Amino acid sequence: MLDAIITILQVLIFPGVLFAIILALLYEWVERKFKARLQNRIGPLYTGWHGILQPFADIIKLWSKEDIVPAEADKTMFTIAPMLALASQLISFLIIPVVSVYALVHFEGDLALLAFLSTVYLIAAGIGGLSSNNRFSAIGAGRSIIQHVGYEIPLLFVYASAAFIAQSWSLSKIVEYQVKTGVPLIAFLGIGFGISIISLLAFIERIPFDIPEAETEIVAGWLTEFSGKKYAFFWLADDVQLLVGAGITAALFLGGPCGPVPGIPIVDEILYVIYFIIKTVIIVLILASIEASSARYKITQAVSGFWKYLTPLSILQLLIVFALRLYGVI
Amino acid sequence: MPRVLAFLKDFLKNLSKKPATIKYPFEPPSQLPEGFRGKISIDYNKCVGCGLCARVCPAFAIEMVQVGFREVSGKKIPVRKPRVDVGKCLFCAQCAEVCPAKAITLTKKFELASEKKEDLIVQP
Amino acid sequence: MLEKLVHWARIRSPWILHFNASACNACDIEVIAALTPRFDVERFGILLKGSPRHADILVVTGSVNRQVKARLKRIYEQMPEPKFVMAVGTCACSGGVFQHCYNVYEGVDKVIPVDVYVPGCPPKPEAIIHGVVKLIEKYKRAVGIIK
Amino acid sequence: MTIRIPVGPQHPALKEPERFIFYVEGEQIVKVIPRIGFNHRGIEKAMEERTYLQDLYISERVCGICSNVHTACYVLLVERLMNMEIPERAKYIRMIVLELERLHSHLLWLGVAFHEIGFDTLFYLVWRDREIVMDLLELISGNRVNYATNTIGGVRRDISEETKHKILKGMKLLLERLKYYRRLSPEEQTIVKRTLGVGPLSTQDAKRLCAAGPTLRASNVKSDVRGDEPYLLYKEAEFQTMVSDLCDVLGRILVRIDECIEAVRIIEWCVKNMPDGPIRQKLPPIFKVPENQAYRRVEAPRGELVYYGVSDGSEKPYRIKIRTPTLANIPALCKMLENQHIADIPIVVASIDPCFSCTDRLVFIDIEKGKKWSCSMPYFKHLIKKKFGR
Repeated sequence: MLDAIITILQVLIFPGVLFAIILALLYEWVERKFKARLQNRIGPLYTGWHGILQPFADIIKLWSKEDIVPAEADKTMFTIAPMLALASQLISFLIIPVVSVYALVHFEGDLALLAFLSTVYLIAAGIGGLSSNNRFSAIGAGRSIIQHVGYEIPLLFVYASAAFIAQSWSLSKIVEYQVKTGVPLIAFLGIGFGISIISLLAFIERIPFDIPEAETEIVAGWLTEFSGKKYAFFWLADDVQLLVGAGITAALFLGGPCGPVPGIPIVDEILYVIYFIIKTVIIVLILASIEASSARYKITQAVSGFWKYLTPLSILQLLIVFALRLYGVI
Repeated sequence: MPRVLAFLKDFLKNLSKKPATIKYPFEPPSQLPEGFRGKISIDYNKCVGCGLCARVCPAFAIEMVQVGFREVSGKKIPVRKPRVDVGKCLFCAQCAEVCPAKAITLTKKFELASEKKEDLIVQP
Repeated sequence: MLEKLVHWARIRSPWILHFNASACNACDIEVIAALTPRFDVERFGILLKGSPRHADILVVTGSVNRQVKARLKRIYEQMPEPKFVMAVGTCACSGGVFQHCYNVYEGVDKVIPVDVYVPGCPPKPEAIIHGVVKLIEKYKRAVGIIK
Repeated sequence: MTIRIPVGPQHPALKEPERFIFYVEGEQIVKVIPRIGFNHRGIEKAMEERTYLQDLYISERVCGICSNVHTACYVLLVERLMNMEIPERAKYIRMIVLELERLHSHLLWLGVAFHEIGFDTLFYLVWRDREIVMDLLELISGNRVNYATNTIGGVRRDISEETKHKILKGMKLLLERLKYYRRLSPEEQTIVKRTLGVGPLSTQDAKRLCAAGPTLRASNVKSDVRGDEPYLLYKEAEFQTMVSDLCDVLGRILVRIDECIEAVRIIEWCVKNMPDGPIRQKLPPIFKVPENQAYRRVEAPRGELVYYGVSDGSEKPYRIKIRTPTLANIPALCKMLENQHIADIPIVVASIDPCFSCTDRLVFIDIEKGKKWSCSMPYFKHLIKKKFGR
């Protein structure tokens, strides 16, 4: 009984849903502030300490706004899509190790579930875009799915190489492997890390791959018709997506939440969370600096780039891993 | 040969630089040069009521309104003074230029936002 | 308590939508200039949004002409409540130099209700920021945070 | 399957209320129908109803970005109608403000162009550098956008020694930044991907469709009113007409940056060679202009700007006709958009530096029926004949 309550609390509060939402909103602030500084601006400043509460204000405001469902939209789908998007990302977060080597939910093959959940997010975007019955939304939804077809294959190859090294399709096991050997996988998966950063940019739809919601081209893409709570859901889902993406990358290549710890139970866990935050923030900063210093690709260029360069590179990565295994390096 | 992320180096330099932002309204605005054309101000003591400003105003912002009477050799002549609607004003300073009594000047006041249009009228 | 939180959030995160109702571009570039590093309205949490569905404040510039009137109304109706309208520039306040032109409605308030007028031809970006501050003050008064 | 996509009147790519209807197949554009007129305010009619001095301020608000070039053309027109000469110093001051305005307009455009392809950081940085020019213009004229420096018979404000010094200092700083953008823009990979070969307009097409300004020059045609028919002191100020043989959006970006660099040189020349003397010929606020007709053309930041005026001896003009460069560029724009992608729409439309508030003056559109017609030359001649009997 007590175990069940503790598990529910873990899922709902720490390190589960609430923690994920708060951390995701803080990361949005980090990203916005960092980008503003690259652009020689200040960024959010007056909401809380250096504007740290800005994303919270945005979300609460959107929450309290009128919720419009366009007359011509498919009401059921239009309502389901935002929830589906947020839910898929929050579930993904439970699979990522944060407080210890093992995540809250871990089983053999959870990496595949992560990949599937990212597709669910895309499906939510597609449903949202197509059901709102707006031309820009439809184009945005179409682009979002096309782009997903482009980056998913190389990303899965990179996941496969990591899984091959650790001999397990479980994210927690991969982290455990890195702890055991003491070498983060980035040592072997240099190319994979680059591919994963680029695919991550496409996954979270940021410049240069913010094609599905390109503001100057198609207003806000599949988000155009959403307002109020539904937009807040998507906004939040977008932030959690950034956290999840950074978390997966940190777990795969940088050893997740692991680092030197003294071995005292509670102190260990606090240190793990701090290591997790440091590693993911570094990834967020890398993403933000790429985002700030490039222009947006066209959908054709993006997809052909993924197929022409990233897919062969990811296969090369896989081959390198095979070779390393063959010669007994890993 | 195209370069990837060619601008990044320069952008990263901005991190150590002070932001170009001026924290208005908590700091004074960047610069307000001499001769800035802001809200109109009329010295009604100097004004002779000739109405030239109302005639040249391209936006019909200046209207001559009657404020009283003046006696000239036993006859009552109405005295007119300009009334300016800043909500229509273009801040071109043409009125200040033609004013023979130099009664009209353009101040440096630029924070003119108001909730009601009536607040924007300069009455004699 | 919850209400207070909502008011706090609304004050801290006013997203704007810019609509050019047949303006001469001068006010528009000043509105855009307010986003740029020198003025950086993101300090206040202001973001420029493309879709009327996401915005809180409609910033209208220009003298509304007959062609654009129906569009302006429609965009206003597309915005979710609570919404506010800022008329930026002399033309948006009263028609400015285009008063008595046959095609012009002489002011945004002839078409949709306006909360704050920002005169100026064009207003400095600082003046536009001041307009937003005024609008926030108005909102605070309306909900009883300040008298 | 052909989908119809309306862009505008409210769309984040076009800040102005204009409507383009694109017919697309997949991501490719097959047909473009521009629908102008959302910005029509009846300026030419309003000019007929006001005095020459009041018209000065209307012409300034034809377009808010190239406001000064409109007044410059207007005052040149009225001065020609009146056969008037202006003092030397006034010419220099007019040229300084004109070129500063060209700088501000081009930098603004450059920022917008980067924004359209999603490069927001450069948009912010270019607009930060543009504030140098804005500060100088505010210093000279007292307003950031509508300068109101030109007046019939000269200029309204003088440039002091201190201001001169500040201009030179600002120009030096700006030149450095401009050279930096000139060097890196054609090198950055994503910019090249989005602009090279996009929105092509061949030299023949540019000539055939009567493109104007930087759009024409980017198609490798050396045409510039400042060089072809010099006004003010452009004959003395040695400057080069910048062209590019790329015939695409990248070419238009490079031509505009080059022109900015050239504008900096012209400003420096003007500031250094400015003679002393009076700045204006005094005129009464309301004056009559003898019966006459004249036309003037100047090089606006967007291309050739033409003013044609008829005076009938009264204090109000009988007719003022304005032809702006954006109108001339719209046929070329439709050509450029053919067979492009949806993603290219914003940057290609932006590449002609559209200024629809200039454009929309005399197109009649029946709102209910959707019918369009414009005021043609025969109708115009008919009007003149009716008035003067010739």
